[in-house]
Amino acid sequence: MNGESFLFTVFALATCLGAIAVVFSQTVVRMAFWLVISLGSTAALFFLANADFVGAAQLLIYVGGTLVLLVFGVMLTASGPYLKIATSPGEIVMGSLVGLMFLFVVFASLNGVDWREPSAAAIETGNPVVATGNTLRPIGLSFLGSRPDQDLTGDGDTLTPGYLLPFEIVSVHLLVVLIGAAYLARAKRRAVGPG
Amino acid sequence: MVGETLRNLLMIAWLLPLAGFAVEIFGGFWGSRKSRVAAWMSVGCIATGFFCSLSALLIWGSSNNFWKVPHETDHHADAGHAEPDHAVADHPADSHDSHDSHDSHDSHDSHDSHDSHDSHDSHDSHDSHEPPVVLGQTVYSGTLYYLARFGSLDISLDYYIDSLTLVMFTMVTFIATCIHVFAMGYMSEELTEELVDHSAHLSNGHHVHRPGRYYRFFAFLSLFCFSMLGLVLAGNIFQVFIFWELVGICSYLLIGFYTERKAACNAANKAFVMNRVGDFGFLIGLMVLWTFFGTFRFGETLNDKGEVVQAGLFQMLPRDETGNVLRDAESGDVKIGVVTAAVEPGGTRTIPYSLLVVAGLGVFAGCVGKSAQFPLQTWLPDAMEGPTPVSALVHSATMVAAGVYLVGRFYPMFVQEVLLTIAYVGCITLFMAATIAIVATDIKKVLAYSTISQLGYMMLGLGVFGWGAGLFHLITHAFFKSLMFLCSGSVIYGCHHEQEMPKMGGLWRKMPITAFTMLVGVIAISGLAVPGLISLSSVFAFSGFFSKDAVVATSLAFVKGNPSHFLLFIVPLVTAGITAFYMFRLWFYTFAGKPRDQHIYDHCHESPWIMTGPLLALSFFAAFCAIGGEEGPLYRLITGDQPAHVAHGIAAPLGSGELTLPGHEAIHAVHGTAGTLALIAAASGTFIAWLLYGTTLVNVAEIKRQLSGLHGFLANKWHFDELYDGLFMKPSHVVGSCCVWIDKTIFDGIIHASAEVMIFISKWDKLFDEAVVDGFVNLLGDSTFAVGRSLRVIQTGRLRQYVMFIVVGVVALFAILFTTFPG
Amino acid sequence: MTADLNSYLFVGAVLFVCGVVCMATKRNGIGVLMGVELVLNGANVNFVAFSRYTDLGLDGQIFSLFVIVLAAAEAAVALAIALNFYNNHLTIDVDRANKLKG
Amino acid sequence: MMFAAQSIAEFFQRFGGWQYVIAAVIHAVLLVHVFAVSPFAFIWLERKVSGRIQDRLGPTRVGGLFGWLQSLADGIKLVQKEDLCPTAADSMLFRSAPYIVCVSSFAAFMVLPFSHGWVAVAADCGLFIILAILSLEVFGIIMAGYSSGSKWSLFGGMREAAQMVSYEIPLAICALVPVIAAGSLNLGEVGGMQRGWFTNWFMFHDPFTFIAFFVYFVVATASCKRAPFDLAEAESELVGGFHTEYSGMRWSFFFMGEYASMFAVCGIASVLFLGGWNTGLAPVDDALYAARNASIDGTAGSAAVGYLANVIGAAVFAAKASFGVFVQVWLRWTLPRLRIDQVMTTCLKYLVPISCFLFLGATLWPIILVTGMGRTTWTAPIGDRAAEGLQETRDGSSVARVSDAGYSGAAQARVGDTGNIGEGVVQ
Repeated sequence: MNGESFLFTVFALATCLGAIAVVFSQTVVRMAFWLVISLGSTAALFFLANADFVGAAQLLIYVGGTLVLLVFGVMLTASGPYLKIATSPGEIVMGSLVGLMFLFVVFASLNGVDWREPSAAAIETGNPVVATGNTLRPIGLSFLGSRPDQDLTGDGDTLTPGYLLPFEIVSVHLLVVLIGAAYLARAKRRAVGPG
Repeated sequence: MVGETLRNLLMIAWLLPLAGFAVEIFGGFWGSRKSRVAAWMSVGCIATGFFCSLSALLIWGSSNNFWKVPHETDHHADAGHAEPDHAVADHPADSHDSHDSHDSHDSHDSHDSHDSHDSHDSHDSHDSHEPPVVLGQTVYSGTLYYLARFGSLDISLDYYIDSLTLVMFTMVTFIATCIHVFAMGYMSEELTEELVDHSAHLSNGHHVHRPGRYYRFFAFLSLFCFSMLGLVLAGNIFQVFIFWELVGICSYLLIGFYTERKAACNAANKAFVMNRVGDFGFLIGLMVLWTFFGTFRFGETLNDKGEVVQAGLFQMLPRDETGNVLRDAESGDVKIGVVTAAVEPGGTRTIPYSLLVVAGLGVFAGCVGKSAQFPLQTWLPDAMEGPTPVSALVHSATMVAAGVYLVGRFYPMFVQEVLLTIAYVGCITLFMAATIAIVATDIKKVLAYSTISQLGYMMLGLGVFGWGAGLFHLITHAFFKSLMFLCSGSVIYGCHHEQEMPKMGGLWRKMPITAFTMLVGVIAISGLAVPGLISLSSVFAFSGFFSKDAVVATSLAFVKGNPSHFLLFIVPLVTAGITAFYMFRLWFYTFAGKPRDQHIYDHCHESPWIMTGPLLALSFFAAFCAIGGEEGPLYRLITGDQPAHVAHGIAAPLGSGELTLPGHEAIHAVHGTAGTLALIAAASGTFIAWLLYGTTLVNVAEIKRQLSGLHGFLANKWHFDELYDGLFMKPSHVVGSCCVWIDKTIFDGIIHASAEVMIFISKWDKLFDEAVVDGFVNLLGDSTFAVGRSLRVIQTGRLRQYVMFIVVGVVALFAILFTTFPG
Repeated sequence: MTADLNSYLFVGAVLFVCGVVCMATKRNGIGVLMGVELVLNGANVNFVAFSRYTDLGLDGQIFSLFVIVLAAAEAAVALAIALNFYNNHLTIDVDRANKLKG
Repeated sequence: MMFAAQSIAEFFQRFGGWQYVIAAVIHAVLLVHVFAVSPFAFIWLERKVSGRIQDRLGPTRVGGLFGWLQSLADGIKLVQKEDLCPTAADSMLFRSAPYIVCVSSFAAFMVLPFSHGWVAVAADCGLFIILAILSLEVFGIIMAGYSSGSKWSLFGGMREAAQMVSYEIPLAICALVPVIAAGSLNLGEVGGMQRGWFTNWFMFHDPFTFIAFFVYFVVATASCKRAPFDLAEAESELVGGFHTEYSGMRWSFFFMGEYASMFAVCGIASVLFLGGWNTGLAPVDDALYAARNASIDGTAGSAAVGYLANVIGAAVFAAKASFGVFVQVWLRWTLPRLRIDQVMTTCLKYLVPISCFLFLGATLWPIILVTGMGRTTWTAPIGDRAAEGLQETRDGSSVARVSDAGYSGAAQARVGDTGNIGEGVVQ
């Protein structure tokens, strides 16, 4: 039980409990709160897993961006204070039962597989970048189309192309989403019928 | 190289009108119906063509030492004959580079030249009157363009250039030029946006109003010139047929130029149909020829090295020394001469003599149709519905003469039976037409019948073995007949489209030029002459005299040979008189005497220069083209390349007896008497005409009343239209009504019955459809609907339930997986 | 509980299942969106874990980055749709969106 | 050198045994002190400055001169107050919201370098992390606004949400402008690069960074919801905005968070634009630099000298940051408050385009310079400084990895790039 495992335990528990709390809390804003807890500690888990950049992105985009957006949406669509759209207990029970079965299935399949642990050599030569958490520049370079971590592996120069094209595609996709969302959400003069 | 030069010149003259036609017809009327551009263009084309063909003629003559006048002394004569022999000698030389061949040197070259030699010795010794025959018949033939090849038959555009071709080219292009210029004036009323056609009526009785068609008229004229020249230039009989039909369609278009007039339409159709009748025979002839000769070419087919690949038609028909067709002794078939490697290596083939006759008759049938010979003559008078320049060009000078030209061109293939037929047909035609012309009152109709009659003369001349005489008459007649037609056109133009002679009279004061030129033409056609004016030996006369004299002389010689055919001399002699009569009747009626219709007289006027100019030009040639008669240059030009066997007579076997075809000597022997008789006949005819119409001594109406039966018979054109009506129209109507009856009762009955059956079947089919097919389809639909109805329960439309379904599905899947594959 | 691959995967699994259950039980449309976010994060945790504990290398992190970015985009569009839905129905209850019920 | 950690990973990895947790706690305690003390100072500063600006004396009594203990007294008073929770409030969120604000603005200090190597986590993507953490603060405020169950709070929360979500964009972009010049997100490196005369400060690196500094300062002011952008707590319209219902300790947490984040953004500004802990005077900087390098071989004396040098650096850094805070205070008492629509317009219609333009300009600048003068900067070639900064941080790292493949590879690649540009033109 070293420090890493300790911290992992702490954040993993925070993550799972936050997620469960999201499931079982009734008001949307509390859900958002628990979601923040859960996702924030997920970011911490990312930090633990030497994925600084991913963690930071998780914090910035998810917690700082998406969730604020969601809460904003909650406020916009709240027809009353502390909007509760109650779910019938039966549904919750059934949902949780099915969820438990699903969880059991997933756990079973997880245990069933023995994941190919990398050899010590692989740790040393394979992906030292990931071993030490300085993944910022490698990620940036790979988005620019070159993969230093792969190039510097022992086995010859297997130059693997980076992620330039997907990166561009995603950026264009974001632009499209920006426009599309603005179009969808813009105020329309519309006869408001009964729900 | 001479051949190539001639070929190129004639091709220019031939294709220019086509280009002109294309531009004029597709270029339209240049925005305004009032522009004369089309006219100038076609005149330019045809005039250029005239100069080209004229220069071609001169080149030909100089290249064959033609212009040396041969009949002074023996020495000169010998020289004059020796040099053409040179030409013969060096012909293979220039046949190398230009696809040339020369007619008489094909199969029995040595023999032929030798033959011609001693013939000359003979008539040099005899008398210097003998018209010298230009030796070394120089024919330039070859292929311009291959249209298609079917096996050994290749349809190609060939050219066959000899003196006859050149003369025809020059004549046609010259006359066409004159007529184009004339037409520019005559058709000028078409130069308007809206023309009122007083001869065409609408159903409501009004006159037809239409835009002017000046440009279209000249486009058609150009097309006709192209077709006519192509016909003359043609080097194979199939090509002749093609252009034959092209001139046919041109004449159809031009006769029906005033489409709004019913008469014009009918005339056009009539001309077209009757020509088809003749062309049917033509086609049969073509088939026979192709089947047995395997080629359509006139001349030989040479390859690049100048050696004969295939012999032409004219070389294939073998003739013995006497000029008779070589026949197999027992079978009577004709051995076709050399058939070179192209067809059957070394082999010969035979054609039954009867089929040879059939082929000749078939081709002649086409000529009958085209040059309006008996019994197909009735279309030509109706064709006068077309504009007068058309009548002048198409229906007097060129197209109708094409039949005669073809007979002349195809002469080597005709055997004596065919020739006799031709002679009799011509004889009948010339007499009948002349008699009808006596009573005709429409000025153009008179000219039309005289045309038919003169064509009959030509046919007769050809038929009685006067090859040169017939074609001689063709050329001269072309000049003076087109001249007279143009004159009549000028009269009609001046009299504001009045064509009835009884309404005219005394016009010579109003239109002196027309009257004068018309008189020239009349004298020419009547064959009047003044004996011994220049020298005792010769007479001074206009062209008609010489040519008709040649024809009559030939027929006289022929009758001398075979007395049983005496009609062939009597009828043309009498008809010569009749000709003079009705022609002078026409002139007196129109120009002399006192005006019968004051109104017309007052309003008529002389035509403008653009119309009278051509009249003067033509009148000059009509008068003097045949100067010198058979010693004159024209005749020698025509006969320069005459078929080998024509020169001296043939004693041809005919049936049991024998038919004597006169040679030049025989003809020349009777020349004087024939000329005298013809002159007497013409003079008497002229005198009677003057008596009846030039003076008032005799009352014409009285005579007409006395001979009313005859007059009616003639006025009704020997009832030929009624005859054909009864012979062909009525029966075909009967047959048609029978067909209608069969159609209505039997065929329609069958069709209706089958329709009933179909309806009956389809009733049952309907039942089957509704019961079985629809039932099946509905069943399918219903079952699908039921399944959907049962499935729609799952489609709750609730998002969360869907998620739930997914999860449960996954769980169930894994459950199955784990239970089936444990571990 | 040591920090090794399996424990990361377990965390991811829990996130995933919670997200699915959230989607399945929340009637609030935005709650459903949150469920989706949870699911995506479960996937992200797996990616990162694989890139850390196997020789998958950077790819895992890069995939998770793409996932994050695309999730943000998806959230934006989904929220816009939710707002439209609210404009039309004056509520955000997804159970009211059953016009297509069979 | 116990402060310098290569990355969060190493930061955690060094807790292989429990003793490292102690070290972590020490880090945390130090930061908490910075975090807790600076607000007191700034609150006092604000009161004095506002007093001066309003021609008052401001606090004078508590403590001796200038009443410098006034903030402490206020703090004690606030702690003593009753912890109220309105009945209409969602109590759980209501109580936890201030902690979120505090924690997020506290966590921002984790990657903020105070001096050479004096940073809790010298992460490669330090700037990124700090921006991310700062963006968390909004969430607490929204929570507070929503859970108070009062319409004023709700409005305040919504305003805050809208304002923050939109102002984060120009903030990040303006922060990236000097990063482009530096070629690194590691705040320690960026600070180290600006050693030498003050012309090496990225503020003076090129016209775009110069403008970017001011734009950044405006946007930072707004993101700390300071006047004239304090729409979330507009007393005149919404009584107290999101903290209307709060009182006592929780209320003071908000303000600790606010002032701490003010200090944080000004610290970022000073590191990115104003040379960080460098004095801007070449001889002094070189002396300090030599002292630090001397401190690497672990003899006690040199270690002490190096420590001293770092203390001086930290003082310089603090001075710069505090000056930034002073300017923000000054602005607050000088400028009137905007309307919310004006706030949004300012951001979306002006600041975002301007910052995008600056970003583009900064990317194009090296090319312009290279074509113009044959090198990528008009001051000392940045490649060398980058290499030195690299060297520093690597030496500074207590666990110096021998073969740090991706890292050095990337670094060499970066240095090589700048070098290549120069060569390419020189040739």
